[in-house]
Amino acid sequence: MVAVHLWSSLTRFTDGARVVEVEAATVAEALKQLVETHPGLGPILDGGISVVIDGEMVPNRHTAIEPGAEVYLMQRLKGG
Amino acid sequence: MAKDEFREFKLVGTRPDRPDGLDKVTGRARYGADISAPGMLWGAVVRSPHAHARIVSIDPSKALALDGVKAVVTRADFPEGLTGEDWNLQENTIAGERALYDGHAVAAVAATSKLLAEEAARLIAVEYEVLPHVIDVDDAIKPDAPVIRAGAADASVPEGMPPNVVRYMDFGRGDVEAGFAEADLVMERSYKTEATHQGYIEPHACLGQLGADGKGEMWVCTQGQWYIRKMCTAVLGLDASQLRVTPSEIGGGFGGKTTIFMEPLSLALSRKAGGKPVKIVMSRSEVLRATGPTASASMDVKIGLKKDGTITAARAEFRMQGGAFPGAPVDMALYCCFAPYNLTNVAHVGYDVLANRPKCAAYRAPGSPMGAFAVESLLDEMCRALKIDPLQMRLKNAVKEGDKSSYGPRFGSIGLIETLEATQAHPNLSIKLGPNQGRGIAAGYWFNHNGETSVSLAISEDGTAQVSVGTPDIGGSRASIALMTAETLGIGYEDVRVNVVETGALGVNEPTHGSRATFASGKAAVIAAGHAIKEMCRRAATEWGIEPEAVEWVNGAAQPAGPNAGKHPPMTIAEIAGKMGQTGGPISGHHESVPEGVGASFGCHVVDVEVDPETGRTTILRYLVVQDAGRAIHPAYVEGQYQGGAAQGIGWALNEAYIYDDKGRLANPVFLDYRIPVASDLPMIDTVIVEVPNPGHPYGVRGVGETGITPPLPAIANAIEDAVGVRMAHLPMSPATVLAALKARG
Amino acid sequence: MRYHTPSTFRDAAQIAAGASGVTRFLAGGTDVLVQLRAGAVIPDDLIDLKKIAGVYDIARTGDGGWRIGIAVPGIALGAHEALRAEWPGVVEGMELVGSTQVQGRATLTGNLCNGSPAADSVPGLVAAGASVEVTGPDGQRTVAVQDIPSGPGKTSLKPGELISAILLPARGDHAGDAYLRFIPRSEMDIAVVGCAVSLRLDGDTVTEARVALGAVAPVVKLVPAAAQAIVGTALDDAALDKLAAAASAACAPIDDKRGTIAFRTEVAGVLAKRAAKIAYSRAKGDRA
Amino acid sequence: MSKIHVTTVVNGDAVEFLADPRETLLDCLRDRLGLTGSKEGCGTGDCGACSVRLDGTLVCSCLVLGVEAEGKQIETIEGMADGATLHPLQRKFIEHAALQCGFCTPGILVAAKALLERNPDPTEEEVRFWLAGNLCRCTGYDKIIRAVLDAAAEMRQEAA
Repeated sequence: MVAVHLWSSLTRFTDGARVVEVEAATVAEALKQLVETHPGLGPILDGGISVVIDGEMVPNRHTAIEPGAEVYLMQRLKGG
Repeated sequence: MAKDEFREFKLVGTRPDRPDGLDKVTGRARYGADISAPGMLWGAVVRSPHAHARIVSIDPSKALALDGVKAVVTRADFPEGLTGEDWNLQENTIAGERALYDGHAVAAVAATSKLLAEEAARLIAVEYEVLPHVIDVDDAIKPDAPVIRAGAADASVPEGMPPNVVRYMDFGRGDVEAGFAEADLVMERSYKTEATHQGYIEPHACLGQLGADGKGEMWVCTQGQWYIRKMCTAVLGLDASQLRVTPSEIGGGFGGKTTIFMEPLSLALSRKAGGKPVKIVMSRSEVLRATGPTASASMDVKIGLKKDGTITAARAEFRMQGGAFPGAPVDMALYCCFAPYNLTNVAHVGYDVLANRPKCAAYRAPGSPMGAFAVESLLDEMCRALKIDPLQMRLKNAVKEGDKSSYGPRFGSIGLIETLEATQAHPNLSIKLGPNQGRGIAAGYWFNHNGETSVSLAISEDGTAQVSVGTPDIGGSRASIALMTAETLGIGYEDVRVNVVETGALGVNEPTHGSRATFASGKAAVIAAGHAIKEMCRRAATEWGIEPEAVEWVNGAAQPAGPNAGKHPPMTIAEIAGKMGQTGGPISGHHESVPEGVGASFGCHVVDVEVDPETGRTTILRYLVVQDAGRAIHPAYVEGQYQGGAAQGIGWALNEAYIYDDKGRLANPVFLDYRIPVASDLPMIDTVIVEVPNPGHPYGVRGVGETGITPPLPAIANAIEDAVGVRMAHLPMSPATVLAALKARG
Repeated sequence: MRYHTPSTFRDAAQIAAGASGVTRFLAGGTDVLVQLRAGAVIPDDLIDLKKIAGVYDIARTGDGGWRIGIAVPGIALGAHEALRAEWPGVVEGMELVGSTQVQGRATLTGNLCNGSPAADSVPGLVAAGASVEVTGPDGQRTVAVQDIPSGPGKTSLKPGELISAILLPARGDHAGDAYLRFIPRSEMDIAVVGCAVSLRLDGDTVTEARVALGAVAPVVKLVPAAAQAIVGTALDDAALDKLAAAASAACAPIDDKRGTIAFRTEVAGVLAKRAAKIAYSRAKGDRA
Repeated sequence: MSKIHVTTVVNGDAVEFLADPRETLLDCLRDRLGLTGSKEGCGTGDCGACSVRLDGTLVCSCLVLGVEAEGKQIETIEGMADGATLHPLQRKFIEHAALQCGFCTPGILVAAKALLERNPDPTEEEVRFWLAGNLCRCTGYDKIIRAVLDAAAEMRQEAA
């Protein structure tokens, strides 16, 4: 299981849960499962987000997630 | 490649002349407006004089009647049906039903000369029905504010929020109320910052050409040629690969040249004028009225502090307007504002609000300076109240590797503590201050960014190398990429030429933004050089009849790796390259990725000011920037980033602001009244480069471009309080506002 | 746009008098070209005065004063040692107009005719009691500098009239002047407030004074009450406070992008004090 | 609108061009003569990127009409180096990394050269005030000022 940390305002779509457990081996699988279990997250995830695994920004959706990894969803980051 | 291979450097860390220096001191370098084409037309843009107005009609007949006027375009010349950010870009390029801000493009015209195009633009008659407007973020967020765009809110906005709120976010951890209860002092303050402009000296300029067959070319000053391609083709409904975009030299960007403004207009005009190239060069007033200012912000911060300096809890609520479109960097502001501190209880709330202003663009560490202004100001005020040394307080709470960031994920290798310690050790901190003088300190943070990156390297016949990168060189990145490439290949710095290439020459690259050029293109160039080295080792191995694994690359030559590989004299890169036609063909390397391993950069600034108590004027006496660079590849250009960021922050703190009149028109769209710092406003800017190498980069690079703009805003506010005892909570801290605060205190 | 290069002021006046559209005279051009490039004012007739003989001259007049040509740029004014020695306040006012580059072109006459209440060179001229020679189709007249501006961007010159020289009176002994302005930056801004003081001493006592304020009213303002506050005094603290109060009381400014009413009113007094002290010390013989 | 024939000397070379009287000298240099080294950053005389010398006087070429160039001598950034030999200021700007984007650089070099001809030994403050009309947004001016002071020192040594 992988714990995905959401920002609080997304808890509207997850019945109040700030951390959602998913069974996923890759980032893409994790995101897919999130939307399957909580369809309200779909538009947010489609709008563009950043995924951070164990402190590292992971742009590649095929990146593997090790069991027990800490996964954060954040607003999309770039710079000036 | 093991990191430790590069502990001893021949080139990295030296300060050679930049490769484009000669062109840039002789006037030869070609910027956006410096190119012309045979048969070229000039374009000019008609802009709304109203902050908010329905466009009733556009009559171009008088303009078209002039000899030499070749085309006029309006929104009707653009495809319908776009959605999301594509629609936003199209709407910002040229207004549809309504003009949404003063300066919003409404029509454009192409003619045979610049003067004629300007005259024709004046003759295009636009009838407007003026609508109510709103400028200030605190007004725009009111429930009864004029509605900029119904239905613009995204899924993040809960039901029942005011109509101009288009994005909402809240996040955090712990229990802030419990944290406040533990504190010896809890303070809550409100802060405001006004919109500022990146203020690059080169106005936007492009030369676009588009045929009826949908094939086009563009020469343009931009931070990212692929972004120009993607955005222009989206707005015009073209296939991306059919547009070839060549970046000119770029006269500054700071984030403001990562998007499109009049570029699609030049293409649309060209297509309508039978494919003749059309050049559009913005005036300064167009730049200020219609291109990327940053957001303005209204912020509430509450912090709990113990007498021993421990932060027990922190809460931030930020409201930002980023113009008439979603995208104010309120998320980034929240992520960065508490980032230097190791917090257990923290909460963030953010609102992205629409107003009748130009669409904000990225500006150096977007959002971070505003958030830092609020948080670092409040912390300073609280340290003052509890008589705690502000630097010690920061050291006590500073984040280190493995700590959970205020916004969630854990930090990798970071150098905040090293940065604060270097600050503490600096002689500027022990200089005694006189009357009406004060010292201010503040920390700042920026994540840094990676982004899509594609680099190609080729070994020439004589053993020199060329590197093609997709990230325009704004501040010396050619030099740093050449240094890293030459270091890797074991050849001279002068033996490498770094070319910034057009979209046809490489895979997709994100712009030079997010402090990523030296990190991302540099990392890709080093990896590409590694591929070329591997190939050269293979060629030598074949020549020698040994296994490729038995060859190593040392000092620019292949040599047998140990005695078992046989006795062969080293084969230099020039020898291998000279024979490449007979040994298998061209030798090159390339790399494409979104490189992982971005290293964040913390900084700490210390400023000494003097305030004239009779006029409220603040003079910067001394300025110190301390920042973690990971490793400085070309230290002079790292210092340049630090100094330039500080100067922009000083301008933002003291005098820069978008000023609107009561009709919502920008009152100061010229450099005379949009007051960026001039040479006589500033002292020398002292720098300390802290080097905590980033393990995610072969030479340890962290991006350094952005962090430096963040601390000056609060550092100067803190210094002003230290000097004359007034706390400025609204930027800019212009003489009039400081004098008013002094008078109010009595 | 028609471009004219008359060789006499009389010819220039006649071209202007005969023109039916928008007419502009070109001396330094630092305002005219900005307006032209911005499309704010595109003249039908542009009359370049720089081909007229004598327009670059700075000459001593018969009465011991100075006659300054209308095309003398700031940089030439500043380089004229004798003029600077006598009227340092007038010269420093002009030198504050724009950058080094602008100083290469901008002129006293242009700064005056642009009609800005914030014109940096005008308070110094007004405090100095300077006048201008006006040439029109029907001849010449002399007008006090303070009577030229009639409102923001407006002058009292009649159609066809133009300034053909700036005239400074003889300085006389034991006298000094100074101009100070307040701007947010250290350079390159338009004055938020400006103040010029010209005075004469008998021993330590001020016997004559003129105080002029810029950017606090629709036109540059001569403030007799401020002058009265220091005449007969040795510029002691009480006199300086009265001067500041009189200067502030004379202000009728506006709130705009460059400053507030409160700030302009307050700082007018501060600058009046500071400028008076400099003028006083110059009258005592200091050359700073 | 009828154009006016202008004969002038730019960087020592006699040139002629036709100018609309509304065109600035900057427009004429760039668009008529192909001398694009002088830049337009503002068009209002506030940024100095278009700095040139007009009969030796430092001016903003955006505040001069092209027709005013008749019979004058103009010096631009393109004439600053002596053939392949850079002016000391040009060398020092490269050496001190006194440019980042380089857009303001031509104007600053032309202005700094005018300063050093007038005042071979300027103080830091004098350099800062002389260059106050040359905006740079990238560098914070630090390295620019150092480069000018260093070039001045070198030129004084050469002259001695």
